[in-house]
Amino acid sequence: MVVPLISIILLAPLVAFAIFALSGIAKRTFPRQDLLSTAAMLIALICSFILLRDVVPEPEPLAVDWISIGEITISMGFYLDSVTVIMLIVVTLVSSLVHIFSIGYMHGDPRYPRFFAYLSLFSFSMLFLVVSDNLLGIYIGWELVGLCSYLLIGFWFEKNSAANACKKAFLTTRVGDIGMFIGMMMLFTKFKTFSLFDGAQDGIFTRAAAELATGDIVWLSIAGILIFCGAIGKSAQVPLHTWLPDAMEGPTPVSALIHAATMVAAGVYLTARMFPILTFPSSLVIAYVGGITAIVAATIAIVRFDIKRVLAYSTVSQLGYMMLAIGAGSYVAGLFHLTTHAFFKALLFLGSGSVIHAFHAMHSHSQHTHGHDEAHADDEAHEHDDLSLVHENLVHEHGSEIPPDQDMRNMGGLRQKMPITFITMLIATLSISGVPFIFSGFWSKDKILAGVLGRAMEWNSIHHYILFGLALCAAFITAFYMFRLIFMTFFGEPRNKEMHNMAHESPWVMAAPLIILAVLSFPVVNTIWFNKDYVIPPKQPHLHAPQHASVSPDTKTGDAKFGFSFFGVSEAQAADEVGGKNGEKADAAYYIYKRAHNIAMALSIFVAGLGILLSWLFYHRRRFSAESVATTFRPVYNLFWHKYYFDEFYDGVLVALTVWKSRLFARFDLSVIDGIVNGVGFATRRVFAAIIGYFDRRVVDGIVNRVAEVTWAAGGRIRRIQTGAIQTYLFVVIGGIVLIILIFRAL
Amino acid sequence: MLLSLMIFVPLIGMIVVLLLPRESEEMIKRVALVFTLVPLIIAVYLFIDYDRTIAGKQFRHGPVPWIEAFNIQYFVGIDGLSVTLMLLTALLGPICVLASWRNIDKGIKAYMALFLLLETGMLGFFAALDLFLFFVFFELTLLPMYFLIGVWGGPRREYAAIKFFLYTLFGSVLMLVALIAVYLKSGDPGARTFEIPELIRLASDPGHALADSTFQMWVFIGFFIGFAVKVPIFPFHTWLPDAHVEAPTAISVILAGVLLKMGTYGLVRINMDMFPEGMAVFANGDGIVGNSLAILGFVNIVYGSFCALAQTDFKKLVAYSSIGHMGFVILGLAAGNELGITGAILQMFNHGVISAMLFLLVGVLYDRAHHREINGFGGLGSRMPVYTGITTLAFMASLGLPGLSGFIGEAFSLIGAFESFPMLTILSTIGIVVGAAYFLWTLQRVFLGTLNPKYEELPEINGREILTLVPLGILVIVLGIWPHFAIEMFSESVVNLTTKMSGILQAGL
Amino acid sequence: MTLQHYLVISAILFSLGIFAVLTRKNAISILMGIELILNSCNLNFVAFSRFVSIPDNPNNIDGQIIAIFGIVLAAAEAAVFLAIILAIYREFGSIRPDEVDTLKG
Amino acid sequence: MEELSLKTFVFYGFALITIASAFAVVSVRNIVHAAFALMVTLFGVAGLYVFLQADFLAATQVIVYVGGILVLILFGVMMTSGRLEMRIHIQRGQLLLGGGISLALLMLLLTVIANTPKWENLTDDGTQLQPTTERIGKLILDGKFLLPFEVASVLLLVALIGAALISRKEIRD
Repeated sequence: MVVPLISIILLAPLVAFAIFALSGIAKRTFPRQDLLSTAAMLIALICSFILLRDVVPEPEPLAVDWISIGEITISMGFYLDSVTVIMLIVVTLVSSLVHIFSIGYMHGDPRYPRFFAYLSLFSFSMLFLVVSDNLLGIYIGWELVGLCSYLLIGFWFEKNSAANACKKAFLTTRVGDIGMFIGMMMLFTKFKTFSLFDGAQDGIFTRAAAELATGDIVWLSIAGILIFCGAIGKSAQVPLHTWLPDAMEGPTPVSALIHAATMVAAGVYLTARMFPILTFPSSLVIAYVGGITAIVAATIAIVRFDIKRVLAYSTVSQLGYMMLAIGAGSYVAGLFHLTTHAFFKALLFLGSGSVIHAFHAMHSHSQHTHGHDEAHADDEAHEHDDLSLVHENLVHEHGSEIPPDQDMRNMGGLRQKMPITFITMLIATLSISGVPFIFSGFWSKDKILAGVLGRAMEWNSIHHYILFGLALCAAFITAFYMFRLIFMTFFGEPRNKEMHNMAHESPWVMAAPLIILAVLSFPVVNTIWFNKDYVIPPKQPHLHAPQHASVSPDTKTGDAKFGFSFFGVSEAQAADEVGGKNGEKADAAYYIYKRAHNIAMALSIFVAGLGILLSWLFYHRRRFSAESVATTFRPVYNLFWHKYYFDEFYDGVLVALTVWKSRLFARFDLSVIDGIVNGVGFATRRVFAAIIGYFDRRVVDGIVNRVAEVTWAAGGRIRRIQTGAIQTYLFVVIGGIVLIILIFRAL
Repeated sequence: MLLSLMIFVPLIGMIVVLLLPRESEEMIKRVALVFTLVPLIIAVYLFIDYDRTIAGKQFRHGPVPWIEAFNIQYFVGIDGLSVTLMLLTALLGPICVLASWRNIDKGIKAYMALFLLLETGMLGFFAALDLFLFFVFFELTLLPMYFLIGVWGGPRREYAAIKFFLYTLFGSVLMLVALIAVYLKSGDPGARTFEIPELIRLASDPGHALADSTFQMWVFIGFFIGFAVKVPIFPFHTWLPDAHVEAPTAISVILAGVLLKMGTYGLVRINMDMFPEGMAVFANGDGIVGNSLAILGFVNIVYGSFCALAQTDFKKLVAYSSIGHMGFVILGLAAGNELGITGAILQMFNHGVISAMLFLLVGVLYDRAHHREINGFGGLGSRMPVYTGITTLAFMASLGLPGLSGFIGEAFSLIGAFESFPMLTILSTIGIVVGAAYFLWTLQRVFLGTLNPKYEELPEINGREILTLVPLGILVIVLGIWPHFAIEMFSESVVNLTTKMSGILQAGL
Repeated sequence: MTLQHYLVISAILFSLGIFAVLTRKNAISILMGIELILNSCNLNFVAFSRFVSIPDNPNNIDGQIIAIFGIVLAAAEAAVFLAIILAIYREFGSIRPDEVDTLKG
Repeated sequence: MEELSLKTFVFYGFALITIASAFAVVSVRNIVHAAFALMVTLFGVAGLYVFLQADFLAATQVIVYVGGILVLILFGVMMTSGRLEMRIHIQRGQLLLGGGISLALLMLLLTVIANTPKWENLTDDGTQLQPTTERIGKLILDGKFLLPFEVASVLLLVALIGAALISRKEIRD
C-alpha cells in the first residue's frame, strides 16, 4: 500500500503541472488549472492521511538503483518514518488550504492558471524532498523548491522589486547550497553512498558510526556544518537570511506556503534528518546560528511597518528557534515547533493576505491598475500618521518601498470590518506568542526552551545557558512585536479613512482556510509528538559531551525547588528528552530535564506575558511612546531599522566585488588573452620590427620586395612575348624544337 | 556497414544538393532535412541495438586498406561514448537544418551542401578507429566550418572565421606531429600501424616503445593542445566567443553542440585511452604539474563563469558559459575515477543539448529583434510566455538545477574530482554560484521587469522553432530524471578507463 | 630507289610546309603549308611500310592504312580550318593571322 | 650508283615535280596560283605512292585531296577575299627567320636520314604487290583497324557538324 500511495502523492501535483506545461507548449492554456491543481493537492492530502496508518518509526527505505557505474551504485528511494509522514501531512494540508485560499485571492490575475501550476510544481518538489531517503534526492527536491520559490516570488515580474527579490532568493540560497553540496561530496567520497538509511547497502549513518567509532570527529563536524550551510540558506538563517523578507514581493499565499510553512522549514527538516551524524562542534554551530538568528530577526521585526515583512522576520526568528532546538539536541522539540509553526504562521500570512486583499480591492477600484504592485509611496496616507513622523527621514530610505496596502500605518480598527480574519489571526498570534496551555505554539516553544535549558544543566555548559538566554529573549520580543502587529492592524482608530471604508471581509474561499488553520493552532496535533511509540528521536553516536559535563547527583531533587508541574506534562517531556517511556524515572538526567522544564515553562509564561503587556501599553493604551523610545536609543533603533546592515554589506561589498571581478576577467580576456593572440600577428609585424626593424626592413623585407619587383618587371617584359599572333608562337615552338634537337645532337 | 552508411549519407546528400538547381530553395532544404534525418534514424537504431554489457567497439566496418604505403585504413566502429555523441550529432543535424529554414538569405544551396559535409566529418570523427582517418575527419570539419562562419556570419565574420581556422590549425599541426611520432614508434618499418585499438594495446604493453612514459608525456602534450583548442581550454579559448557571435544560429548550435565535444572526445579516446602514462603525469595530484589538468579545469570553470557574468551580448554570454561548462569536463576527466569520467562524459552530452538549446533560443530572439544586447530587452516574459518558459528551462538546466540534465554531469564531475583534488573542486564550486548569477541576471534583464515598449508587438515563438527545441527539452528532462539510460551506454568503457588509470597511478605511488 | 630517296623528298616537303606556315600572311596559305606537311608525313608512312619489312609478314600494309587515316584527318582538318577562317573573317574582316591577336598579353 | 632506267627517270621526274611545285606553293604571291601549284604537288605525291606499290592510296590521294580539299581551299579563297587574285604579303624579317628555321630543320632531317644506319641501302626490290584495295578493305572493315576506322568516321562527322556550326552566320537576338 505504501508505494502506490506515495506515488499518488508525488504524481498528482506533478501531473497537474505537466498538464499546464504541455498545454503551454501547445499554446492553449488548460481552462481550469485552479481546480485541477487543488484537486491534485486534495488527493495527495487524503493519501497522506491514509499513509499515517501504515507507518512504522524505523522503516526500510524503498529504493531503486538509479545509477550504477562499476562498483558505485547510487540509489533513489523513499524513506517513510513517522516524521516523514507528519511532514507529508503538514505540507499537503497547508498546500491544499493555500490552493483554496488562492482561488479567491488570485482571482482575476492575468496569469491565474500559471500560479496554480507553479504551486503544484512546488508541492511536488517539497513532497519529493520530504520523502527522499538519500542526500542526492533531498538535494534535488531542495533545488527544485528553490526554483519554485524563484518562480513564485517573481510571479509579478513586471515589478522590478519582485524581479530583484526572486533573483536574490535563488542566488542567496544557492550560496548555501554549494556548502551543502561540498558536504555531500565529502560524505560521498568517504562512504561511497548518498543513502542515509540502511537498505540494500549500509547507509551513511551506519557507515559513519562504524568508521568513526575511533573518535575522529573533526572531519565529520566539517561535513555536518557544510550540510547545515544548505539549511542556512534555505531556512534563512543568519547570515543568509536577507532574501526571505524580500521574498514577500511574491503573492501572499506563496509567502504563506513557501516562505512560512514548508520550504523554509525544509532546512530544519534536513538538519533533523542529519541528526545522527551531528557532532558536538557542529551541533553547537547549528545552535548558535539558530539562536542568533532568532534574536536578530526578532529585533528587526519590531521596527517594521510592512505587515508581511513583520511576519517574514518573525518566520526567520522562529526558524532560528527550531535550529536552536535541533542544535541543542532536542530533535522532537524542533520538529514539533516546525509543525505548529507551519500552521499558525500560514494562518498569519493568509490573514495578512486577507487584509491586503481587502485593501487591494479598494486599490483596483480607485486606480484601475494591478493593485499589488503600487511601488510609489502614498505620502498623503502617511501625513496624519503620528507613528510615521519620527521615521520620516527613514521612510524615504527604506519605508518608501512598502506598498500602501501592506503598510500597517494605513490600517487600524479593522476588527469590526473583518471579524473572521481578526479572530483567526488573534488565535495565531496568541499561539506564536506562547500564551499558555490552550495554544499549540506554547507547547512547542516550551519544549524547545526546556530542551536547551536541560542540555545546559545536564552538561553544565555555558554555551547552552547563553543559548537559553537568547531563546528566552527572542520569546519575549516575539510576543511584543506580534501583538504590536495585532494592535496596529485591528485595534484603535482607522488611520486611513478612505482605505478603511473600502475594506471588507474576504469571501468564503479565503475565510474557510483561515478557520481550518485557526483550529489547527490549538494543540490538536500535539498528541502525535508525545507518542513515544510513534516518534523516536535518532541516536547521536558522534555527539560526545564536553569533558566538564557531568550530572551532579544533587540535581536529582531538583524538581522539589519548583514544586509545580502542569498536568504532569513536565514529567512526560523530561522523559521524552532522555528517551524513556512515560513514568520511567530511571536516571539522573530525567530529573535534570524535569527540573529544567519547570523552570523553562515558568520563564516562558513570564516573558510572553511581559511582551504582551508591554505591547499593550505601547500600542493600544499609548501609555508609552514608541517614538520617544526610538529617539532615545537612536543607534540601536537605526541598527534594527537597517536590518543590521546585512543588505548594505552584501550589495556594497560582495555583489560589487563579484561584478567587479567579472568585469576584470572579461577585460583580461579581451585585452590580455585575446591580445596575446592578436599580438602574435602584431608582434611579428610591429613589435618585432621595432626591435630588429632595420634588419627586417632592409634584409627580410628587402628580399621580399626585391623578389616581388623582379617578378613584376619580368612579368611586364615577358608578357610582351604573348603577342597573341599564332605565328610567333609557332616560330618559338619550331625554333625551340630545332634548337633542342641540335643541342642534344651536339651533346 | 550501417555505420559507414550513416557517416556517408550526408555526403550523398551534399552531392544531391549540389545537383539541384540553385533556385529551388525549398527543395534544397527538404533534401537536406531528409539526408540529416536518415543518420538520426540510424543513430537511434544503433543506440537501441548497442550491446551495453561489453566495452569494446561494435558495429565495426573495416579495416579496408586505404593508403597502403603507410598502412592507413578505413576502419570505423563505435563504443558507448561514440554512439552517445553520434546520437547527439545526428539529432542536432535536422534541428540545425530546421533552424536555418528561414534565416539564411543567400546561397542556401552552398550552405546546405557545406553543412552536410560538416555532418559527415563530425560523424566520421566519432566513429573512426584509424588514427589517420580520425585526423582526416577532424580536419574535414574545419573547412566547412570556416566557410559557414566566413560567408554566412555576422559583420565581423571574416575575422572570426580566420581566427577559428588559425587557432584550430595551430592545434592540428601539433597533433599531426604527435600522430606521426606515434606512427613511427608503433613498430619497425613495414609493421607500423595507425589502427587505434592496436595502438592502445601496444601502448599498454610494457616494454613496447609506445609505453614509455616520457614518450607518452610528449605525445600527450601534442594531442592535448590539439584538442584543447577545440574544447576550448584556457588560454586557447578566445576564438570561441568571436566565432559564436559571428556564426549564424545553426552553426553556433553545431559549434557548441558537437565541435567542442570533438575536443573532449579526443581527450578521452586518444589522450586517456592511448596515453594513460602521459595522462598520469598531469593528473596524479602531485605538485603543480600533477595537478595541471585539474587546474586547467578549475580555471576554465571560474574564468569562463566570471567572464560570462560581465557580458552584455546574449550570444557571447552563452559562449563564455560554454567555456565554463567545458571546464567541468576537464575536471571530471582529470579525476580519473568512475564518477568523474562518467560525469565528464555526461556533461559533454548534456552541454551539447543544453547549449544547443540556448543558441537556438538566442537565435529566435535575434530573428525577431535583430540585436542581442541583453540590456536592450526587458519584460519579454509578459509578451512571450512560451518562449520565456522554454528559456527558463534551458537556463535552469544550464545552471545545473537538479532534475534537469545539466546537474548530473556537473555534480558527478565535481564529486569525482573531489576525491582526487578536494581543494580545487571546492574552489570550482564558485563557478556554480556565478553560473546561477549570470543566468538569473540575464533572465531578469531580458524577461522580467516592465515590458520594453519597443517590443510590444514582438511575435511569440512559432511552431517550427518550438519543433527544434522540444526534442532537446525532452532530452534535458529525461536525462535529468533517468540519466542511467545514457550512463549504461558507456559505463563499461568508463570502468575500463578507470581500471587502467588507477593501475598506473597506484604503480606510480 | 632507296628509302632515303623518299625520306629526302618527304623532308623537303616538310620543311617547305613549315616555311609556309611560319611566313605566310594569309590563313589559307598556312593551310596549304599544313597540307604539305601532312603529305610529307603520309609519304613517310607509305615509304616505311614499303621498305621496312616485318619478318613474319612481308606484305604488311599498315603504313598505308595509317596514311589513309592521315588523309581523313587532313580532310576533317581542312573543313574545320576553313570554317574557322570564315568565322574569323566575319569577326575581324581579315584572315591575316598577325591581325588576329585578341590573346595578346 | 644505280643505272638510269626509265623507272628511275620517271621517279626522279615525279620527285622533281613534287618538290618544284611545293616550292611554288610556298613562294608564289598569288594565292590562286599557289593552290594550283599545290594541286601539282599532290599529283606528284600520288605518283610517288604508285612507285611505292600503293595503288589504292594513290587513287585516294587524287580523289580526296585534289577533288575535295583543294576545291575546299579554293572556296575558302573565294569567300574570304571576294576575288581570286589575292596577294600574299610577306615581311622580310619574317621571311628570313622562317627560312632559316626551315632550312635548319631540313638540314637536321637530312642529317638524321643520312646518319641512320638502319635506313641505309634499303632498296626497292621491285616486287609486285598484289592490289592493295581488297586487303585494305578487309583490314579496315574486318580487321584490327575497325575501331580506328569507326573513330575516324565519328571524327569526320564531328568535323562536319562543327564546321557547319562555326561557319554559319550567327543569329543575333
